[in-house]
Parts: sequence; C-alpha cells; structure tokens
Amino acid sequence: MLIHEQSRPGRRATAQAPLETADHGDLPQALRRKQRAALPEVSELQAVRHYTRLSQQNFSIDTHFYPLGSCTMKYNPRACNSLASLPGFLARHPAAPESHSQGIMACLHELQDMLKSVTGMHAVSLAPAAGAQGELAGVMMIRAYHDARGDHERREMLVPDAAHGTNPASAIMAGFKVREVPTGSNGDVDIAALRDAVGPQTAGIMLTNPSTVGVFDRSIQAIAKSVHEAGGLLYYDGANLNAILGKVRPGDMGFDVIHMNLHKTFSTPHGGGGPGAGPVGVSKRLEPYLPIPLVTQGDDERYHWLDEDDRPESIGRMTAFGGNMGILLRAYIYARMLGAEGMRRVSEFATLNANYLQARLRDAGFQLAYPERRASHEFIITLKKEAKAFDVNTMDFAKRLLDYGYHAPTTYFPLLVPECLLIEPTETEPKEALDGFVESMNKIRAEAENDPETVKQAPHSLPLRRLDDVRAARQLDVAWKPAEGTA
Amino acid sequence: MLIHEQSRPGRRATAQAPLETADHGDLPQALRRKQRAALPEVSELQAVRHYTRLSQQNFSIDTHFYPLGSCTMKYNPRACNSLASLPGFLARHPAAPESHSQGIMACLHELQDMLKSVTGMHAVSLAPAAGAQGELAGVMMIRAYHDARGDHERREMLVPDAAHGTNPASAIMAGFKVREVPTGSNGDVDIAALRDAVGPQTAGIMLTNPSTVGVFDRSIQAIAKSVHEAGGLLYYDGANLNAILGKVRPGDMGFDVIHMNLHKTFSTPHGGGGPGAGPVGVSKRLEPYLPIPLVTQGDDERYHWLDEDDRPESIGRMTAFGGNMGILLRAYIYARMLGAEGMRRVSEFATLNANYLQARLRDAGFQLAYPERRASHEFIITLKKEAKAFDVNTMDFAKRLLDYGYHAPTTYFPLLVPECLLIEPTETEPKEALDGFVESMNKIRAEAENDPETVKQAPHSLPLRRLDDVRAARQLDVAWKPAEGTA
Amino acid sequence: MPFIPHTDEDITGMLDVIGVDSIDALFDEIPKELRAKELAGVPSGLSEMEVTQLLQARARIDGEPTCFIGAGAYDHHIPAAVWQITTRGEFYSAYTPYQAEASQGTLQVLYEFQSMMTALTGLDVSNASLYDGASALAEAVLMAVRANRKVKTTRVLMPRSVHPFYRRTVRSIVQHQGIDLVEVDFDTETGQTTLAHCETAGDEPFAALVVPQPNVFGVLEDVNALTDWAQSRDALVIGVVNPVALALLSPPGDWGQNGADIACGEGQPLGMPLASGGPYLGFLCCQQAFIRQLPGRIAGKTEDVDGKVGYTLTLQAREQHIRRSKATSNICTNQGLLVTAATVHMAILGAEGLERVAAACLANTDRLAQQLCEVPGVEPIFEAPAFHERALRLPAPTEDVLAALAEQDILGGFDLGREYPELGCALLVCATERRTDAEIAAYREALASTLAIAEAA
Amino acid sequence: MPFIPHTDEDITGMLDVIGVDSIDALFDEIPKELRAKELAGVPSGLSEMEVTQLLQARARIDGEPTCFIGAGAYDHHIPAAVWQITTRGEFYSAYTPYQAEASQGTLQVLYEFQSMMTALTGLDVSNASLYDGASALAEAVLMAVRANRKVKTTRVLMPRSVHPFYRRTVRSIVQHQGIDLVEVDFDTETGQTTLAHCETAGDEPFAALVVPQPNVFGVLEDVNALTDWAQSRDALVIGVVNPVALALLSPPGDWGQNGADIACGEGQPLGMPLASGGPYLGFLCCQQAFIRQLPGRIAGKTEDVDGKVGYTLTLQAREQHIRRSKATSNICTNQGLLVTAATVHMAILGAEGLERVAAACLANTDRLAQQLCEVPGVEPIFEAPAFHERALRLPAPTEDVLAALAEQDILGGFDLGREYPELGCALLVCATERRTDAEIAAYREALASTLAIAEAA
Repeated sequence: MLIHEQSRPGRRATAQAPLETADHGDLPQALRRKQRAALPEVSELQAVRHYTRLSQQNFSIDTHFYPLGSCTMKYNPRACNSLASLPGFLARHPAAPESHSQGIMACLHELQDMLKSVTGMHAVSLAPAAGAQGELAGVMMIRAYHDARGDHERREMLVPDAAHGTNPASAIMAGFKVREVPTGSNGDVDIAALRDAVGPQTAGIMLTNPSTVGVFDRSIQAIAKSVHEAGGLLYYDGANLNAILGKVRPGDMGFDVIHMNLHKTFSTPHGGGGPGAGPVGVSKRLEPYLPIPLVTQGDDERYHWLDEDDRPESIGRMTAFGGNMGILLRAYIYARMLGAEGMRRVSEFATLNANYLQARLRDAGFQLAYPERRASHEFIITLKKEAKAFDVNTMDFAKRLLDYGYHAPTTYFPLLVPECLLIEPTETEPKEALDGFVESMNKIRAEAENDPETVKQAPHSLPLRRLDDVRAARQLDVAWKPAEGTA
Repeated sequence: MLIHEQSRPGRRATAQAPLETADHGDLPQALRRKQRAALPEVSELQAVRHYTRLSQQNFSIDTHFYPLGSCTMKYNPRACNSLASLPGFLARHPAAPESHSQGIMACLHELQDMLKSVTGMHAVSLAPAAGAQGELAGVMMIRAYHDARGDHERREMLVPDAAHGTNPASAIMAGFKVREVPTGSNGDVDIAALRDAVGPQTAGIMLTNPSTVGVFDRSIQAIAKSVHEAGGLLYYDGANLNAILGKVRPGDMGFDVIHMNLHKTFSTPHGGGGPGAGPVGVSKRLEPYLPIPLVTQGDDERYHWLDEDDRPESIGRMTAFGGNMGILLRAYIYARMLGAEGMRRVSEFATLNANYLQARLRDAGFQLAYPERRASHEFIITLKKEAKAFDVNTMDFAKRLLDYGYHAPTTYFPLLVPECLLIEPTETEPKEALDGFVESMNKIRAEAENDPETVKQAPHSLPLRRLDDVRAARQLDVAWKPAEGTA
Repeated sequence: MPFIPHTDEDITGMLDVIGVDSIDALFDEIPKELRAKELAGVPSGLSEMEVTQLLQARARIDGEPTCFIGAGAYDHHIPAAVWQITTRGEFYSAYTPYQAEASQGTLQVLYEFQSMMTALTGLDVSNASLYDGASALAEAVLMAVRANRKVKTTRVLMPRSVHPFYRRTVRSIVQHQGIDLVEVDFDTETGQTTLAHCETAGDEPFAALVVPQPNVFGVLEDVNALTDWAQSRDALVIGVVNPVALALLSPPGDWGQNGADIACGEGQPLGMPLASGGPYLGFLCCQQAFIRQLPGRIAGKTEDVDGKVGYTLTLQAREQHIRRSKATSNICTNQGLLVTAATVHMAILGAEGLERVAAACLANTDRLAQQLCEVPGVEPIFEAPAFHERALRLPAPTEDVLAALAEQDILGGFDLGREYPELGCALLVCATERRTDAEIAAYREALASTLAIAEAA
Repeated sequence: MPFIPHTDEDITGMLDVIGVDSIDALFDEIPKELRAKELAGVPSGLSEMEVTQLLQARARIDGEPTCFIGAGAYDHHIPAAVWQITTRGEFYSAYTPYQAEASQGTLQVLYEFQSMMTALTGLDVSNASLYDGASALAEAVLMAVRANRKVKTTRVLMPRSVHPFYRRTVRSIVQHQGIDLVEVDFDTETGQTTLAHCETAGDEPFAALVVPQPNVFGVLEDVNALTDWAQSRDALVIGVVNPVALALLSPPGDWGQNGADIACGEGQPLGMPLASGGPYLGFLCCQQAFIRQLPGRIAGKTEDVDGKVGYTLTLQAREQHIRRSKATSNICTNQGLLVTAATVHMAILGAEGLERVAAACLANTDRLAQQLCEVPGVEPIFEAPAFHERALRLPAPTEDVLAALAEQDILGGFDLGREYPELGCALLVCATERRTDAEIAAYREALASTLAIAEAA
C-alpha cells in the first residue's frame, strides 16, 4: 500500500512543523498556491511504520550477499556514516567562510592527496557528483586540452565494445563522436583494431582496466603507446579500481585522466542507487582544466578554496556547491581506516574471492567466458549451454537466486557475452558466502534440468513474484494521483 | 543460525579494537585467563548482517499494531532517541562534578516537577530503574514510614487479586505479608471484603486505577478512606497511568505513593523488554524516605544532587549510579513535546481508541468481561464461549492474529477472567488499525468454526511455526557451548 | 584485517582450489614493471577509535556559528525520524533496484517520491532524481532543446536572476552541446525579470525560457506573464523552484494559461542537512508529453504474475546502459538515499507541515530584514515581494562585514556583490524557521557594532 | 496533535459507534470531584524543532571534559555499528517477547547474550540481564542465601573492597529480607581482602562470600584463595567482575578448586555509553545447579512443530507474573535494549578485541599512574597488582584538587577519601583505551600546577 493510500484528510499527528502557521498575507494572490499539494496526510507513527516495513522488502549488503558485477557491493562501514554525520559536519553551510571550514577542508585536502597517491596521478578534483559526472569531467578535460592546443580536429573518442554505457554517453555529452573498438576473444582489447582506429582525429580512448569482462588488459602499455603516439589521451574509468587498489596505478599505466567511483572502491553507501561521488585525477598537463572547487593548503598551513578566479581554464563547476561532501567525508574516513596496507589488501582479497569463486564454478561445470584468464575482482560465466539445454535463461537463474537468499549478479552485461552473469563477490565476503552461492547455483542448474518451471517462474519466496516490465512501460503509471475532485 | 555458528577461529575483520595488543606482562599468572573466552569470531559485516536480519524477525511498534494490554505499546518518538543521544549526554560520567552536569540536571529537575504536577504528588525521585523497582521503593517507603512511627505491627499489604504479579512480589521483597482482596463482578474492588481486611496490621494497599481489568474503580474514595482510617497507606501502581494522564491525579484520589512506568506512559523504548525507568512520587509525609539521588535547585539557580548525607532517612540507593538517565531524558523530551495539553490528549485518545475497539468487538459478538463498564485505555474480552464451542483457545486466537499481521493482545491476564484477551490499542494508532484488528478477529472466529485446525496450528506465515515451550523447560538449553576441545 | 574476514585457513584453502601458491600469483597477468611499490601519500591505517577522535576534533574546530546564509541551501529542521529510517541498512546499503522483486522497498519509495514531486510541482511526471538542483537545470535545458518540436533552435533564455552557480553549472555541462545560453537581465528596482528584459533577446526563436521562482534574490518573478509570453513564442518554460516555497507558491503546472512545461530544482530543503553542499538531490518534472525526453531513472507501477501490484524501473530504453551513445543523458545513478530522506520528510510533514515551515521562513526573514534595516546605512535593494531571502545594501564592503561577523560566529549571508557588481555592497540574507528571535536580535546588534567600527575607521 | 492520528471525522465516527457525544463522556465513571483542573507544573508543548534547540543547548553547556574517572563506569570506544543496529525500530520498539514466534529476533539475541556471558565468566548459565551491576549483586546475595543448601544462615560476607555504591544498593534492596551483611576489611598496604580479614568474621557459618575482581581500588584480589577458603566453609562464592577485565583475568568459573558459584557485574563496559549512569545492564551467571534460583528472564532453545530451532522465554515458573509472591524476585523487565548492544559489541570485538581493549586500558592506566606519581607529593596507595584503576594519595584535599582540575575541563578521578576516610586524601584514577598520551600529559601538567598553587597558598 502506498503512503498516499493511508492518507486521511486533516490527519496531522506531527510535532515536526512549527506549531502555528505564521502570517504570510503579503504574498500576492496571483502567485499563491490555490490548493494544497496532494501530499500524504499521516501520523509520524504511520510514516515510520510504512517506511520501516518497506525497507524490509529490500535486499542489501547489510542483509544479503550481493555479487553484482561492476558495482562493488562491499560492506559500508558504519563508522563512516556516524562520523560523517557529526553535527559539526552536517550543520556547515556550503557558503560558510574558510574561517569556519578548516576542519572539513583538512579532510578534503588529505583525501585529494590519498587519491593522487593511490592512482598515481598528479592532481585530483573531488567536484564531480558521481561516476558518470566524473566521466563527463574527464572527457571534457581531454577536449579542453586539445582545444587549448588548437587541435580542434580531435573529435573522436575510442570506446571498447565492452565498456559501460556511460562511457559513450559521456563522450557524446562532451561533443565527441564515439568509435567502438572490439574486444579480442581473450578479453583484451583487439590491439590491431585499435592501431587501425587511431589517427589525427583521435581525442583519446576510454578504458577500464581490469575491463568489464573481468580481466586485466595485458597489452595496456602497447595501447597507451599507440594512443599517445597518435596524439590522443588515455581516460581511465575507475569503475574497477577496487581490483587493483594499491597494486597497480593508472598513472603508471600511462593514463592521463581517471575518475573514481567512491561508492565502489571507497565503500560509500550505494543508497538504493546513489548518491555517488566521482573525483577525477589528471596528469600534469591536464591540471589547469580540473573542475572546481579544489582545496589547497597555503604556506600558513591553512586551507583555501580554489575557484573560477584561481583556475580560469577550468572546465568549470559540475554542481552548485562543489560536490557531495558528505560522501567524500565517508570515503576519507574509510581510507584512513584502511591506510596504505589496507588498500592493498582490498584488491588482494577482492581478487582472491573472485578467483576462488571462478574456480569453484568452473569445477562445478559452469562455463567461464574467459576460461584461460585470471579473474580480476570479477569474472563472467555464460549460461548459453544451460539456456539451450533447458530453455531456462540467465534472468531465470538470477530470479531463482533471490529465492536462495542471494542477490543476483549483473545479468546480460557486458553485451558481448551471451547469457552472461558478471559476478563480483568483493573482499568483505567470507568464504562461506561464496560456497553457499556455488551450492545454490548447482541446485538451480539441477532444477533447470528436472523442474524448469520452478526456475522460470522464480522468485517464489519474496513478497512479490516476477514483475511485468513490459506492462510497466506500456501502461505507464509513474505517479499516484488523487481521485478526481478530492485533492 | 547463531552468531557463534558463523565463527571461524582467527577471524577478525575489525577496526574496532586497538590495532595492537599492549603489554600486560605484569599480570600475575595465577590470576590470568588460561584460554580465550568462546566469543564469536566474525567480521564486522557478518555481525551487522546477522543482527540486521535477526531484527527483521521481530514484531515491534515500528512495524506492527501491538495492542498488548497493560504494556502501553505506543509510538516511541524518534526525536527522543536522537536528542538523548547527543554526544554531550552520552559522554557524561555518572560521577562528573555538578559543575559539568548542569545541563542534564536541569532536565531531570524539570522532569521531577512535571511528574509531580501530573500525578498530584508532593515530591518525586527518579532513581528506580524500572517499574518493579519503583514498586519496591514504594512499599519500602511505606514500611519506613510505619517503622519511623514505631508502628512495627503493620506488616500486611493488601493486593487485589487482579493485580500485576510484581505487586505481591515487591511487597514480599519489602518484608510484608500479602493479603489478597477480591474483585467484584463489576470490576471494582469488593469494598465489603476490603473493609473486612483492613485493621491494625494493615500497612497499606497496592492498587492500579484504572485496574488491570480495564475499568476505573468508582469506589476509590471509599477505599482510600477505609485504608487511611485503618492507619494504612495507599500505593498507586502507575502501570495504567496512560489512561488518566492529565485527567485524574493519583494524589487527588488519596494515594500516598506512586510509581510510574516511563516506558509505558512516557513512551520511552520498550527495547525488547527494557530498560524501563520507575520514578516514584510521594505525599509530603513520605518525602524523607525517597530513594536517592534527587536533584534540587539552589538559590543560586544551580542544580545540586541530594544524596545519603542530605537525606539520612532515605530508603537508599536502588542502583549504583542513581537511575536510568538516558531513559529519563527520553521521557523528559517526550513530556516537553506533549506539554500539558498533549498529556491530556494522551488519556483522551487512548480511552477513545479502547472504547471504540471495545464497542466494535462487542457489536461483532465478542463477549466483554465487563460489558456494562466504560473501558479505560484497555479492556478485556473473554473467549470462553468460542473455546467451548470450537475447542480453540485464547492462545490459538493470539497465534493466529500474528498471521494477520497483528501482535497478540495480552493473554490469560488478569488471571481472574477465563480465556481472556487484555487489549490496549493506545492513542497513537489510527482508526484503520483498529478496524483491521476487528476484521481479523472476525475472520479468526469464522476459521475457528469452519477450520479449527488452521487456528490451532497457527502461526503459519512467520519464519517459525508454533514453538514448544514445554520442551524448552524440560530439555533446558540456555547457552551455546563450544564442542569439546575446541574453545 | 579491517573489513576482511579471511582466516589463514580460508586463504590456504582458497588458493588450493584456485591452484596457485600465493595471493600475489593472482596478479601474474599484470606486467611486473607496472606493479606499484608503495603509496607514499597514504598514511597507515587507524582504528575506528582513532579515526573517531580525529573526526570529532575536525568537526569541532569549525565551531557552531549561527547561519543566516541561504543562497540555494537552507538550514531547516529535519525530523529525527527521517535519517533514522534513511540510514537503515536495507536502504543505505542497497544498490540500484535492478532486480525489482528484491528491491520493492527502494522502488516504492522512488514511486512515492515521484508522486510527491508531481503533487508539489503540479506537473504530470517526475524522474527519480538527479545530482543536484544546478545539474538538474542543465539536464532540463538539454531536455527542452530536444523536446521542443515547434522551433528547432538551441537558443535558451537564461535570466541573470537565476542563481549564478546554477548558471555556471549549466554552462559547464552543456558547453559542448551547441546550446546558446542567452542571458536576460533583471530590473534593478524590483529584482524581477520583466518581459521587457526578455524582449531584448531579440526576435529569433528560442527553445526555452528558464524561470526561477523565487529567484536568487528571493524575489518572486511574475511567473504567469513570463510563461505565457514564452509559450506564445513557441518556447518551452523551465521553472526552477524551491520545493518548500511551493507549499505556498503557485506550482509550475499552474503558471500562466497552460502551465510550465518542465520544473526542476534543489531538493535539499526536503530533509537534507546543509552538509557543506552535498549530497543533495536535483528533481526534474515535466508534462506527460515529454516523458520520453526526461533523463534519469523512473520507477513505474506494474503487476506480478499473480496480479499483485509492484514497482519496477521503467522506460530504461532512454538510459545509457541500454542506449549508450544515444541516451537522453550520461547519468547513471540517481540520489536514492536522498530521495528516501525527502520522501520520509514529506510524508511526515505533509502539505500543511511544509506550508507552516514556508510561512515561518517567510516571517522570520521579514523580521530579520526589518531589523537589519534599522541599522543605519542598511537598506533593502529590491521592492518586489519575496520569499525567504532578502538582498540588502550595506554601507561598507560586504566581504569585510561578513568577515567581522564571522569572528562573532555569525554567518551573515551571501556576498551578492561578487556576482552582481552592479548592486554595489550587496548582501543576501535568509532566516529559516530555525532562527530564533534572540539570534536575529544578536545579528542586528553585531551588524550595528561592526558597521559603527567600519565607519569610525 | 503530536503523535495522535485522529481526524475530526475519525472522532465523530468513533464516538457514534461507542454511542456517546464527546470524548469527555468516556470519563463519566470517574467521580467529578476528582477530575484534574490544570497541570500547573507542565509547560505548553514544544515542537520537535524547539525541543531540539533546547536539548542541544543543554547538552552543550556541560562541555567536553576529559574523563579520568572509572569507579564502575568506563569510557570505552563503542563501535559505530553497535547502536546503529540496536536502535533499529524492530529492536528498539519491541516489547518483552511474550509471543515467541513474533519475537525471534529479540529471543535469539538474549540466547546469544547468555552464551557470551557464560563464555566470559566460565559459568554454566546466565540470565538475560538485570538492571545494573549493583542491583545484580543484591539479587546474587538473595539468590545465594536461597541456594545454599549446606548451611542455613542469612549471613553474607561483604568485603569493604566492593564498590561502596554497590554495597549501599545491596543494603537498600535486601534490608527487609533479614540478610546479615558482614563487612570484611581490606589490607591497607595491598588493598586486598586477605583470608585473615575474612577470618575476623568469626566461626559462625555464612551463606556466601562476595569477591570483587578487580576490587573498587582496581586491585586484584587473590580470588583462588578466597574461593577455596569460602567453599571449604560450605559457603557459596559470588564473584563481582568487570566483563572487559575478564578478557585477561581468570573467569569466576575457574577460581580456586571448584570455581565460583555465582558471578555478577556491570555490563556497561560492553558497549554502553557513560550516559550519566544508565541505562546499563547487570549480568548474573551461575553454576547449572542453581538455575532455578536464578532471578530474571532466561531465553531457552527449543523447536517448532516442524522441528525447526527457535527460542523462547523459559523457566517462567520462577517469575513474578506466574509465581507472584513466591517468585525468585520482583523483577519484571530485563535490559533488552542494552543486551542487544552488548551482544553486538561482543560479536564485533570478539575475545581478541576485548583482550586488546583490556590490555590498552591496563597500559594506559599504568602510564597515567606513573606520570601522576612524578608530581611531587603524589604516590600510589597500594602495592598489589591492579587492573585499570589506581588509588593515589594526594598532598592536598582531593575535593579541592578535583574542583581545580574540573575548571580546566579535566575530570581527575573519583574521590576515594569520602568513602574510605582511613586512606586520607585519596584519589582513584582510570585511563581507558580512549585516553591519549597527550591527554595524560595534560593531566599530569594540570595536576602539577594545581598542587603547586595549593602548596603556595
């Protein structure tokens, strides 16, 4: 039941608003609202009960193993939440003067430094509000760089076919044309095709390494050389940074720009789909273009903002107030708890868990997409065989996993592998969770063989059975409306 | 699965302890622990996941209508929790000097004053840690009073047969003998029997009014007169204070002592069975005996503690540090949000809800225990008729209610009404919750008639079906133990 | 090992199954010369206790100043229940609801949020949020250019009375889409964007007019006239609105004859702490006709195979993960956690509660402006009716005055003069419902003494 | 109406069903003359915002002093997860698990808590908590007198080295049960309760000996000798223990030849904030033989009709709601919410984590005592090994020194001299794992200058 359906006209059991309505008689009639908005009218208890019960209908890291490939669903330390919520941090206005901002600016400055160190980049801006905005900032800086050199013909951005959809979409937002580069059968970029693709029109290439097919591209140095020699720049999509944290640095691989998804690698809350934070790091030649604001430390040891005036070549401001500070704080706290040694452990154990799970599934007879490769922090299995044999597809497997108490891995991505599951266990899951997942996959395959309808009609144990996506799109209903004449 | 069963030797994924073990080599060997305690060894994620999922197996006010008679399960405002958890309050050591305690002492002093006002008593102590401890303190003060007067023969405490079990148990703890007084068929105390019972041996009487049978004892003035004339004192069990808050005051009814259950009337968290807080209020003649500490305000407007030295006749200290301050703060915050007008509304709407629910159930054909009486904030129905006709008892009804998403009312209490449900909806529930409850009761009765096994085997929709209490008591297992030779 | 559960036995057993000797061997496909040596800029790990002590100290040193700054972020009371519910693990640690059956909590919250935003804005549909108000305006501009079928142009009229940070953000984001942002000036007497100012943009067609309500000065624009004027010229109207103000003000759907086409804004006043500027949430609503041009996630109602009502992400064909380079936007995430907070916030306050908050802000800011203008040399800059901000002219440089006030732990407002030099020493002040009479009086006193000293100097 | 959901329509409809005209009519059985007029001492209601401002101000005025007081309540680090989980509505707003099937969350937590407490104390069984450590000791005394079948006496030996607040609480609670509490002195050189002191209680039998470990001075008692001595005289042994100390110290179940019979103590160090003294939790454990004399709630394992494992309250026949005047105690509630916190706390820290905390407290207090004793005139009072408290002798009145330190926002310790005049100017200090080297150094410096001034005066 919707909260709106629990509403009764005139109900208001709240202590949360001022006890009386102040006079606002001076507001011109023509600009006033004629009728109250049809917001729900419920008591505080009703609201608390409704949303508490709703929350229980979610799978989440705090309740379930959630091996959603490419999303790095690892434990979000509770300390990050409580410390970022200290009253002093919550109450600070974004336009507060530097005199009243030294505490948070110290955190931000140290975070910039840590991110520089761990990515091997020259400078970092924390401004982008999410990964996709970080991507946009990144490709905009590439464009700004070429434009500043008068190199206006470089309008083509190379993107591997396995890339996240945000990559081409961001490139388009920055005014580039997108050219796809194929992935070889071994999972690495097809280097020959790449060499054919580069040229004077090449602005750069957007890469994830390890890639979205779950392997580390061994020819990264050759790729970098090829693109750089053609005059292009290398963009690093930080989606998979968790796989190499502290082990390999994008800057050392030759990348010129990187964005990071703090809600992945730095374990800030996923929150049902956000907020994210997408800091960008750059090599020295791109530093002037970083989005503002930035934090710098003066000779007096005090922190200062750098804004439009200080950075006239900046690509500018990505949000009104310069970024998702509360998320940056959480990432900072997490990074401080990890330390250098902890960061390295992240990638080591994420990789151990992925390779173990890959080996167990392979041994159980599931087909790996890249059987001869090491898994990075994630890997792909393809259910092509099962789909053919039992007429049960990947989505059916995914839905049936829910019945067994596991969130499904990412399905049907990357697009180039048919009937695929992209599986990322992350470093915070114990071995028992991985073993339980394998056991469930085995059971589901047995069911697919012996009782396919059970799998095809899954889930069975959740509050709802399988939902009709087609109906949702055809009979669009995206907002509750009051019955005619009531609101 | 127990958290212990998820433990693996050597697992420790925590940032919560010091990163190294400090030297403690000076501890004498003979006094040292030989083997580590068999506490679970799990990661932070495992602990968070385990207890988050466990929590979801509870009914609670935040998730369900919970009409548990005599327990006043009303909404616990979330502001009380967050404000009582402000760092300044949480960090204060109980032995901190008054110079660093004025903030909380101001709250406690005002709470004492508000409780005095709302109960009509002369003085209040916040010291008792729970209702039962408040009862003990109350009867101990009665004893101290008689003893101070040299009236050592008054060793008998009158207790109605409908009283909470804590009443006779507390009286025994204070060294009294207990004499039961019967309840008349109209729900009021049998006044003739009371008159027979009082005498020079009478220390006092422990009463709840409205009583546990859900009615206001109309002869309270006669009772008070009778007991007082016999030289006894009147003790008010505050369990049902919610029913009369701001409408009638125990002090005005003639009571000499009262305890209050703040987790009932003042909506502090029930917490799965505690903590409570059980302040006591007294008439002037009992003031010297109040448990310490108390808060007083000096001429300098500053607050001071009164302890053993200031109150030499006090019955003493009930806990090491003088009470459940965090709970008292929550009650204070709630009381300030209610204000005088809000307190009166509490009893008005608690009574409205109870009488409405009583009328609806009566109209639906359920038998009221006291059909001619107004309900207070609670009332009793007896399922004697249904039990006989369908061989389905009150506990079966209670368990089946769980399937319908309602916590069961109190069953089989008070003891004097057979097959009874004591139903207390509280003022914070909307009419729809009450209507839904009636509908479910009707359905269950129909099931009892047509399909009694469904009711007798309920619940069906919860994670577990009906639990075997007898087995729990016969094959006692009250703690997990490591397998031999492992811990 | 903080956050990592592996025992030595686990590690050995797992390596055995994989068939390697060490964890390091799992990185053997990475060229040796690329392997990182050490992370010089990253200190050693701290325990939770140590990091707690550090952060408590950091949070403390910035003091607890009294805030009279608004300018796009507002210090409202947030009911305690809002974040206690929002930070429940099941909301906090869930991801995008790709598996609808396992995410009904989040999905229903999104649907309810969309419903509430359409109720507040008076428009038909809402998305499930964007990053913030400024980036939402950028998306609204792009959307309007795509959606306007009547005129094919990339010109968009952007009044200067729109918050300068918003205008800059829009410029950053749309700069490579060939959008021509045409600035429209405001009347320096009233602070309003008049039709006359709009007309100066010339006769060429334009795709959309942006209409802020209230505008950055707190001043109320004549939204009805602006809407009708723009629509009469075949342009779309994009309202930029404050959701709390909408409890009192005419919603974009009611503007002019036909209502605005698109509305966007900053959701922060709906239950988000100031938190130095984020995370907040941008909202974006529109008329039904434009739904397929709406960027961002959208939750829709549907049924399961038994006909039970449920919710799912819908119209995903617009999005980047399906449509890639042809998507309506590159945006991937929404601000799910903030949407949850906003939804609980609105449910608890209801329309009447929001109205009371809005009225209290209005009254407090009126009182603040009145009292500050009693200080010699301080005067209101604009005449037109306003919501909960006021632009004041000072007799001394704003920057100096603000610095002097800050030393007394008063954040006196937003320095308007930096952005609008033509206004001289201009200060934008705001007093939400949280500001008490005593705080307002203290501000007045501090301002008076500060200016007296300035004059004496 | 805060917290009350009734609309006017609801009220009218409900009164109709009841058949009365007004809510007031529902109180018609109450004699008119008893009806309350007004609540003079209760001010008008405040909004949540107003009460927030009030409480924030109240919480602020008491400052943020550095705490070196222990004396029964300890300033430990509490993992952030502990209270975020504990305050989840399903734990926070549930009641006593009377309906076991609808309360498995709470019941399993109680069972796990009991399991953890038996592991820490080395005893067979634990109840599900009592109010606090002091009242738990009172219940332990009553229980021991009931449970001792070998000697029928109500004499209980109570060392003066037991916390004075505990001894007073015991006296308050048991005073009318005819219990004879016999005080036993301590050795003023070592701070220990020796057998010789015990012997002074005379040859008459006694039901139990109370053994604190560590005792109120932080000093470690020779628990093995005391246990064997008491049991050789047919008395039971009641250990009063600190649960964090038990991570390093021999558990009561291991004391002497046969182990203590009963152990109790204060659970506050297991995840409860100082919070001015409560709510905390008392724990009470015992050997299997005494389980039926154990007061308070107990959760037990059982099965449902399908054989699935579940938990339920058990042995309720001991309790007041069944047994009424013959119950083992009048206690009704336990401290469920605090049990939840303690259980999560122990699960997160584990035995090794607790051990590290204990060792850090020990080391910090050692360092603190050492540094303070470098101040002229300050010296340790006792020689025996100690846990995380130290008794120091000062060259000036403790009360004055503490007041002077408090002015510098240092809470210097607990004034022992008030309770033990024979110790002179005595101060009990404690430094938990949270106290930093800098804080300890600052204390030393403040103490030195305070004493220098005192001497000069």
